Parts: sequence; structure tokens; C-alpha cells
Amino acid sequence: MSILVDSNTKLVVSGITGREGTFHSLRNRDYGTQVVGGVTPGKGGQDVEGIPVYDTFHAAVAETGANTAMIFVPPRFAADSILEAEDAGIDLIVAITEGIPAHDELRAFNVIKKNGRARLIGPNCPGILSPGKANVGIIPAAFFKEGNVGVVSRSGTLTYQIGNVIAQEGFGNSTIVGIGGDPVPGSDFIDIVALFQEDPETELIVMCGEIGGDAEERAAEFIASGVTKPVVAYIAGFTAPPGKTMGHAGAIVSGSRGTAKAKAEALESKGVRVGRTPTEVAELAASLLAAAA
Amino acid sequence: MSILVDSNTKLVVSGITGREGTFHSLRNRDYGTQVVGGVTPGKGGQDVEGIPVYDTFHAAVAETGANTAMIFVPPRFAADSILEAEDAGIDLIVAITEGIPAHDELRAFNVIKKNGRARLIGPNCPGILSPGKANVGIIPAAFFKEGNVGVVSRSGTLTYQIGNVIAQEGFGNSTIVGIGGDPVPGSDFIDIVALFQEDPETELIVMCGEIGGDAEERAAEFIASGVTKPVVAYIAGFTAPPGKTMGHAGAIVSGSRGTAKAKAEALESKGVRVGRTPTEVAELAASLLAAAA
Amino acid sequence: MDLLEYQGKQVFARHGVPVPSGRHAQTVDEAAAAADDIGYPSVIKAQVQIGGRGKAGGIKVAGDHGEAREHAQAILGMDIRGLTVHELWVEGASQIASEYYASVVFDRSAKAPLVMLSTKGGMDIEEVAETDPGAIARLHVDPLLGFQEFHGRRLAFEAAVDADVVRPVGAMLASLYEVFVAEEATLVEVNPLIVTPQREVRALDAKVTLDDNALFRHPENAELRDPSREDPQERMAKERSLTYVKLDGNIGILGNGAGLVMSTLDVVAQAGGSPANFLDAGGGSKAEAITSAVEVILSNPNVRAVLFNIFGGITRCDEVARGLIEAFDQINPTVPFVVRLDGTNDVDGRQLLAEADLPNVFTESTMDGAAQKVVKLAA
Amino acid sequence: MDLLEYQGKQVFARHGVPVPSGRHAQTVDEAAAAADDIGYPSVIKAQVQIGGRGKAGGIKVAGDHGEAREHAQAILGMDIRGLTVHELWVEGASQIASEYYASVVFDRSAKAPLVMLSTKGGMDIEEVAETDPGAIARLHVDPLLGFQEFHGRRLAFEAAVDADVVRPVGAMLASLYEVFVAEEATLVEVNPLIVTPQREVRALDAKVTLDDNALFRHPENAELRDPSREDPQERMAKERSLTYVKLDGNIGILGNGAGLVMSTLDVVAQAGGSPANFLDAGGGSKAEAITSAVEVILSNPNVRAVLFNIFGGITRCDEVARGLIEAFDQINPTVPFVVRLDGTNDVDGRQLLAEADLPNVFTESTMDGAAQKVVKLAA
Repeated sequence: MSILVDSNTKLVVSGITGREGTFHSLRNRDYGTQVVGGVTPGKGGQDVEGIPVYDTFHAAVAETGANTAMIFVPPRFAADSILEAEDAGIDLIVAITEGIPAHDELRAFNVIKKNGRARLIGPNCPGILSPGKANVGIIPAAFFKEGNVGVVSRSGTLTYQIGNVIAQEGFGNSTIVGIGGDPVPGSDFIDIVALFQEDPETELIVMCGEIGGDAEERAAEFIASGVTKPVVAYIAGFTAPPGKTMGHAGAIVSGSRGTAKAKAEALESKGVRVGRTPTEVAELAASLLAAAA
Repeated sequence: MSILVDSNTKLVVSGITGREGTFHSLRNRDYGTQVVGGVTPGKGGQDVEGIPVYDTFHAAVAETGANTAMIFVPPRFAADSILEAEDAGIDLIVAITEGIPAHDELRAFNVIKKNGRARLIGPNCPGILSPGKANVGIIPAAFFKEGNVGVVSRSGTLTYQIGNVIAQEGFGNSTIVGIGGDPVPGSDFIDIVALFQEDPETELIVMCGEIGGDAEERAAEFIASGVTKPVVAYIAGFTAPPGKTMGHAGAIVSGSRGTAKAKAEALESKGVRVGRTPTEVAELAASLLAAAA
Repeated sequence: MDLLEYQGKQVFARHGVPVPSGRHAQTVDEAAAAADDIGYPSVIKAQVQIGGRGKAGGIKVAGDHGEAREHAQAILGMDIRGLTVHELWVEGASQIASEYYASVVFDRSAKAPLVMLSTKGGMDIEEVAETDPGAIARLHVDPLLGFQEFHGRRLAFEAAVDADVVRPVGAMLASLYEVFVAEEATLVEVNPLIVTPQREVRALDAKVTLDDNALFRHPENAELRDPSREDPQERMAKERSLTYVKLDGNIGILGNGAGLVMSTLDVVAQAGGSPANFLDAGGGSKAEAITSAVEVILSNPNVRAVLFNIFGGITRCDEVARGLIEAFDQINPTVPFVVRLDGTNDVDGRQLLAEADLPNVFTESTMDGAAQKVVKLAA
Repeated sequence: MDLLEYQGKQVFARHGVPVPSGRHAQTVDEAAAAADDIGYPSVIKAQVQIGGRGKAGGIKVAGDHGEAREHAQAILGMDIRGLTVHELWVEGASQIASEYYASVVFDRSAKAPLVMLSTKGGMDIEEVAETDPGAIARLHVDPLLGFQEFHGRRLAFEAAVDADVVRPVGAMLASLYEVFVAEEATLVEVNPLIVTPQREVRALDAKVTLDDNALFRHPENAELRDPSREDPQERMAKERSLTYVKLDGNIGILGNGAGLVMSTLDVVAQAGGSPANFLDAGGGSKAEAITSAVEVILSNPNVRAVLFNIFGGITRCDEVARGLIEAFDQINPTVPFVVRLDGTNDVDGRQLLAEADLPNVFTESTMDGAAQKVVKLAA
């Protein structure tokens, strides 16, 4: 088992004919993901190494029965592409694109919420990897193997860092979900933790947060209210000064809100173990799993 | 029994301090309707013959527990007032105002639909009368008594005409619902017929349509698909020329669409009895009821 | 309110919809001067809001000054399906590689704007819809979200417009939707939407219907006029805030409530008569409104008899009677009146009429009886 | 991007938010001329984007030409909490009957704009929120519906503004919301929003933060500059499309991925060090980007040691190594480097570094070990 993506995933990639789009689509296919099509307006009828390209998501869905979309188009076009995928009936939309205007994200999020049909992961995220089943996005799959640790993270590379240490301790992952570093992520920690809680394969959840917003604090409340699986957390950005955007559009301490300290305290107050370094998080996770085994 | 309004109705009137608003609010109260408040921005704290006035719907709902709103403000302010009532948690909004811009109605309708909390009747309608229980709107209650005929109509005066003949034949009404003559009514024939179908008191449904749109045709399909109570219909506007708005903003034959003939035929093809004159409708209704008795 | 082509194109231009440049003209001199400025070939187009202008000879291409004068002369004053041409629009002749159709309509069933695009342009779209419905790409827009770029692409690909104009056609649809929303239209139609040999996309015609109820927010639109449509009775009624529609018959009709008046027209027609108008005196009409309405009805010279059909709810029958008496006092009508008063204060109303003993006024107690009576009187 | 007060007020004026009229000045002469034009009393205001300008002496009222010169002289070049005043805004002094607070913020939790209004204007709103939260009326706006008139009324009544200004305050909130949406702001704040003795409502200050990601749609905003905020390293990094934030310490940091870099800063701090910058070389960085990043890091004279923390996913460690070797070739740095390469092609990368045998470059195999090493080297 796993969450969100698996062997039933039928992926259509928006922006498949771009350099990055082509590279990662093929990489995902090589991993075993069913990449059933791509969308590039005006290039319908062409193919990318055998993957058929369509002019619209509607045509792609009609022809391939796709249920998952990956968005790889430049920021200016990304919200439109997300909304097109949603309108075409795609269930899961994974938006990799970084730098989408905040108001575009706001609109996309609220339309998806209103219609209640699709789930959005990202934008500005590395995607989703269910080791051994499917990889949708840019997560380097080589570091991860199948296992029982669910990972949800606002950060890409940091996740690989933590995942790698966990793997070195001998454990694998059910699914790794990058929810992205933007101010309005389509899915929040809560959404993903809830899925891991229901996933029979997942036995421990690693949550990798950072400064900005209050998603971690809300997740702490949610975990306290009914998550029975152990959760280990990490928060990046203790040394970030207020008012500065730390790489991710969403990673900013505004006034006194969104500090790493407040987040770590909120999680610890609800019984979540918070590691001080990525290494410590991996060790915590490994020791909890070893104890349970 | 009855539908939509009854002795549990707690009414707040937007525009209660206007001439018409005051007149009809008091008339509704005299009939026995619980008129618990009014809304007029800037007049909060005043009262209209004992009915307290509030600045906002939110304050009115918080103070009175109102569940029903009547909108009596001029067209320019009406959609805003409808949306305010919806936002304040009102269940049933009855919009009497005529002449609301179509795009305002479109917006109001779609917000109400999206949020799924409230039901809108009207705009440009005479309101709802459940004889003996409550009157919300401007229907002259004197012509109607309690009974088992449910009436739903796009037109006000025509309803009184038909209702009056039915009353003269000795029958009364469960509820009379004016859905209004605008292009985007908050509730359609289908919505109201469905309520009458479920209402134990209602034994026969009179549907009073007119040219424009396809609400009658859709109602015919709906009736065929599962309405077991007898339905008698009337359609006004057989002589209306195309392209002319016949008084109601919604009463217009556009090209070849929305003719009275097509509507009558659609209803008759689904077994609905259609009267050629208001008198004939009333007689049909009376004879069906007499036969059932 | 239906806009004339040139008014619609001016609205289009405000929202970035590409239109051929042109000028408005009301005389032959103005038209020829406009054509001289624009250059030849120019097109002289009759400004009447009705289909089939071209077939009726209301659209002509002028190759030089002489032809421009000649065509303007021929078209001005022309009658096209009952409408007299008072105005011209002169624009540069466009070269046409393809003709498409595009529109945004207010879809009452879906309660959402419906955008349509077809490559079968230049034809009657209702006919296309009937004979070849697959040739029209349709898409409902969520009014809370608005028209998105993908909507434009989807329509363009589904309608199968030429591949090289997918983007500009999509952009034009977005602009037409903007017109629809910003101007509070209920219809925005372009037929034909053309592609030139230079692969430019343009609205060659413009049909725009604005929502009368929203004109208070658009004072610049409220001032637009269509002289070919102006009817003296309808103008008079409008000035008096009466809801009046002129019809072809000879029986004047007054009632209270749009549905009841429509029904009255039907019942009169069933009785063999032919209504001269629709007039809804509205709810709660006071005597002055009734007097005013009688004046409007009688200003139509075709009227040979008048039917009052009142079912008083908010409207009080005694007020209606008073208004009628006042009207007789002021106008002294020569045609017979049939009056049916029922509902609120009907007894008082009938009593007032009886006391006034107006010449040629007949009271009836039922709608059906009143209709039969008035038909007889008008015969 | 944070706008200066005067830039914000110019944006406000475009959307009908009432602001006092004023002029921008960069010299004493310009300021005095502006004040002469506007009339006295005038207010000379330091243009720096930071709270507490008034207390710091950056806002002064001039009663005449002499005072205008004197104040402009005093304020230009002044240091306010670390920012140097390069620009002034001169506006007519407003009379104040009441001071309110209004804002529209991008509420990340609710994923909707949050509009706030309070009669406790002119104070630090975070303080008000803590000490007297009931004094702030708050309302989330559904971004698909937008700000409605009733939202304005509701906020005004709930905040209990003076009864006679409910309507103009509501209208101002609507205009501020329009600024928020139309300019793609993430923050629009007015503090104080004043009511004059003549009962006019005005924005006396303006704080606007624009979304950098949306500037491509707003070329006029993209050109706005805040000279008091311009940092040479940050400008250099921006020109090279690097994500760089300057910090106070002495250890230069480079990593790939924002989260990993933030984490690296933390681990360095835990080890007792003090980072000089945040620099995310991004995913899939090529050698040139690394070389360019090293130049930016070393252009900060405080840097005494540099830490490379790379976990290669898309990024290939051999490319990073090549970039570092190239940087040494070009710049010949004098400070020590600690390099931790892990992940994709890490073996190759470490091999390349070993072969290059760069002076003062130390490789470490773990993030924690690398942090400890660099802290030691910088001490």
C-alpha cells in the first residue's frame, strides 16, 4: 500500500515537450509509472518517445483515461494548467512549477475546493514517490526503497537528506509527499497525515516543516485529535530573520508569526518528537521503528 | 403541513424601513408570521412598530435566531442583501425586488449554489404563502385558505386569478410559491414541485408558467421521472411575439426558443394536464380533486 | 437593449476585441467622406438590428468615391424587414480567408454564461445548431471563476479552427467574455469572426444585447439609441415608466401583473380578437398611473376597443376605477372600454364606475366574459 | 516586494483610495519646493519601509519654507533602525478627528484574503491584537466572490466606526481590496486611516507588499525601487538569478534546496557558528551557477569561511565540484571551504575535488561534521 500514487496511477504531464518536462516524464516512466500522455497546446498528435501528446487535458483524459496530472509548465501558465486538469476530471494534480503568483494559487486552490473533485499537491514541490510503485515528480528515487515510513515535507532536498539517513538505518518508505514551499499549498500537512493514518503500510510518519504560516501548528492540533501512529517532525529555519523570504515563497517569518521555535513547541506540546537536526530526526524515526518491530 | 414557510418561520426583512418594506412587513406580521426583525444599515437600534431593526443581517440573526429573510431593497442593493443574508446563515431567502441586474442574479445564484446552505426564492416574485400559517411576501392572503393544492408560479397576479377560482370551487392551498419572472430564479419549478411531492398535505400541484427559458420543459421531464401527485399547468404568452420582453425580464421568446406552445406540448407529452385559460386550469384542478375525494 | 453593429464594435474596441476601423455616418456626404478617409474598397453597412441585411442589399462594397455615394444613397432610408435605415457604418473592406462564429450567451437553464465557437461562420447559427450540432463547440463558464485561458484553447481545438489562429481566437473569446461581464450583456455575438489572409483575427460583425436593468451602472451605454427601432408609443410608455409592448392588433389591453396581462392577450386571441399592446400597469397602481396608461394605449391609432383586466391584490380596484374616470375626463375616448375588476375593493371599484356612468364603458365580472365582449366591440 | 509609503499611496490613488496629495523629493531643495507648492503646514516624511519612523524623528511638520528646509535636511541621510533615508514624501498636513486601522492580508491558514478594521488606529496592530483582540473586526473574503458591499458594512459596524463614516470606510475597504487583487499584493495596510474634522476618510499611511512572482504582469510595479533597502550582495545575486539572503554572521553558506539550506544555517548555528548568508543554488545547478554563487558569497567582506552542503538529487555532485574548481581558478579565494557532497554522483564529485587539490578546501561526509568543521575554521 501507499498513498496518492501507485501502480494504478495513469499520469498525464502538462509541459511534457519542454526540456525539464521531457526529462522527468521519461524518468518517471523508467521508474515504472504509467505515463499515458502529455499536454502541450498545438503539439497534439506528436509524441515524446512514444508518449502521445494532446492539445488539451480534456482530449488527453478522453483518450487515455488518465487520473493524475503533473504540471511542469512555466509559472505564468501553471494555474491555468492546474485548472484545466481539474476541469478535465483529473483526480490528483501534482504541480512541480515554482514561482506561481500567489493570487493564481489562491484562485486555483479555491476552485478545487469549491468543486471538491480533485486533490492538488504543490505547487513548488518535488512531487510524490511511492517506492517500488510509482514516481510522479522529480524526487530522486534511487535513495528510497519500499517500507513503512510515510514522509510529508515542505522541502525537497531536505527530505532526501532525511530519507537517506533513514534508509541507511535500514528502513524504507510507504510514500514520500512533497507538499511544497509556497504560501498556498494545495494540500497541507493535515491532509497528508490523515492519508498516512489510514494507510495500512505506513507505521510511522515523518513531517518536515519550516518557517512561515501555521500549517505545522494546525497539524499538531490535528495529530493530537486522533492520529494514532507515531509522528516525528523536523522544522527548518530557527536562524531565519523575520521579514526575509528564505528561498521558498512560503518560508518567511511575518512579524512574530511563523517562527520555527513556535512550531517546534506546538508539535512537542502535542507529543510529537521533534529532531534538532535532520540526522536526529532520522535517528528518532529509526529508533521508534526498531522499538516497534 | 406546508412547504418553505410555516409557524416556525422567523422572518427578517431587509429594507423594512422603506415604505413598501414597512407596509408588507406589518401585513405579514398581521397575518401571523413571526417577523422578528428588520435590516437597514445605519438604522440599527430603531424599531418599526415594535419590530427591531439591525444594521446587518449578521446582527439580526445573532439577536433573533431568524431563519428566513425577505429582500425588499431597491434593485441596485438587492444582490448584496441576498448575499449578506446567505453569509449570515439564513436558510430561506425570499427576494421580492424586481429589476435586479441579470449578472447580479447570476452571481448571487452561483454563490448560494456553491455554499449549499441557503435556498433562494425569487427575485421578482410575490413571495410565499402557506395559508393559515405564514405569509412571507406580498401575496394578498385574503383570497386563499388552507387546503391541499400546492401552487408554484412565475407570475403573481395570474396566480391570484387562478387561486381565486380554485377557492371559489371550494378548495384551499397548502402553499403558494411565487418563483418569480426573472431569467435566473433562485428556485425553479423542479425545486418546488419536489417539495410539494414530499409534502403530505399537498394532493395536487398547479404549475403556472410562461414564455421564456426552458424551466417548464425541464419540469415536465422531472414530473415524468417521479412525481406521483397530479399536476395541472398553465402557460401564459401564446400570443407573445419573439424578441419582446413581456413585462417580466425572463418572459421573452428568443429566436425559436421558449414559446408557450413548446412548453405546453412538453408538459402534455408527459401527461400533465394543461389548461387553456386560467379558468380552465382552476376547473381542471377542482375536478381532479373532486374525483380523488 | 440591442446595440447596432457600430455601437457593438465600439464596445468591442474598448475591451480589446479587434474590429475593422470604421466610421459612423447619417448622410450620403458623411458616408462618402468616411469612405474617402478609410480608403477603398470600403463597405457601406446599413445599421439596423436584424438578420439578413446583406441579402436585402443593406451591405455594399464601394470601390471609389462615386460608388460610396451611390451605395449610401441607396441604403439610407431603405426598408429592411420593417426597419428603416437611418444610420450607416462605413469600414475598410476586409479580406477573408476563413469565417467563424463566436458568441457568449446568458444560458438560463445552466444559469451560467455559455461560450460557443464554430468554423461555420457567416451562416444562421440556429440553422447550424439544427443541421450540424457537432460543428459548434460549446462551453459553460463558472461565473465565479470567469473565462480562463484553457477555456479559449479548448474551444478553439474542439471547434477545429486553423492551428495557427488557436491563440488569437482564444484571446478573442476571452475579450468577448470580458465584454459580456464588464458591460453586463446578455448576448455577445460575432458572426462572422474572420481570419484574414494575413492571419489576423477580427470581428466583422457585432451583435450585443445589454441588460436594461444594469444600465444604471453603465451611463455611457444607457445613452445609446437605435433610431430604426424607436416606436412613438413605446417611447411614450417608457417616459411614463410603464411596461408596454406594441403589438399588431386593434384591442388595447391593460392589466396588472405581467403574467395576467400575457394571459389576457391569450384569452382575447382565443376569443378571436387581436391585441394592440401589452401593458402591465404593475402592482399597487395608483389612479394617475392608470390615466397615463390609457393615454399611451389610445395614442396607437389602430386601437378600436380597450380591455381592462384587473385582479386586485396589492392593486386596489377602486384606484383603477378612479384612474379610468380621470382618463375619460381628460381624454374623452371615442372607443369602447370593457372593464373587469376583481379582487381587492372590487365592489367599490364597480360602484364608482357605475356612478360615473362613462359612455361606452362595459363592466364584466369574469376574464373570459370580458375578452369575448371586447372582441365583439372591436369587430 | 515592500513598497515605500509614497509608492503605496500612488498605487492607492490609481484605485480610488483617498490619500492626501503630496510629492516625492530626494533633495532639500526639492522637498522645500514641494512644500511651497502644497502649502503649509506640510509634513516631511522619511521614506523607509520600517515601523517607528515618527518616534525616530523621520516625520516632521513644517510650518513654513524655512522649517521645510530644516526638516528635509535633518531627515535626509538619517539612519532609522539600520536604514538610511534617501527619499522624502512631502504632503499637506491632515487634520485628524479619528484614527482607524485597515488592512487586507493574505491569510495562509484560511487560504483567503483577510480584511481587518479597527478603531485603534495609529498603534502597533500586533500589540492591539494581543492586548485587545476584540477591538479588531476581521472578515475572510471568498476570493471567488470578492469583496461585497455588505462586507464593508459589516466590518464598519462591527468595528464600531463613527456612524457617519460607515459608508466611506466601507468604500475604502472595497478599494483596498481592489488594490490587493488588481496589483497582486500580499499585504495592503493603512495605519492610520483617518477621519478629518470635515468627516472625510483618508489613508494617511500606506504599506503595500507586492508578490514578486506576479511582477511580470505589472511592469509598472516591477520598476519601483527602494534605495534604502538595496544591498550590494543581494543585488548581485538577483542579477545572477540566485536565491540569496544576506545575514549578519561570518560563515558563507551554499546548499541546494531552500529547506536544506535553512537546515544548514540551523546546524551551523547549533555548532556555535554564525551564517553570513542563505544561498540556495537550486535543483540541477550546473557548474557555472556554482561559480557565480561563490563570487556572490565572497563579495561579502564578513565571510571568513564557506560551507558547501550538497545533497544531490537532481543536482549532480560532480557538477558542483566542477563549479567550485572553476571558482577557485577564477577568484582564488583566501578563506577556507568545507565541502560536503552526498547523493547523486557524490563519489565522482569527491574524486574531482581530491584531484584538484584546492588549497584550504576540506571535505566532510556528513552535514553535522561539516558544520562543526566550518565553525572551527571561522573562529
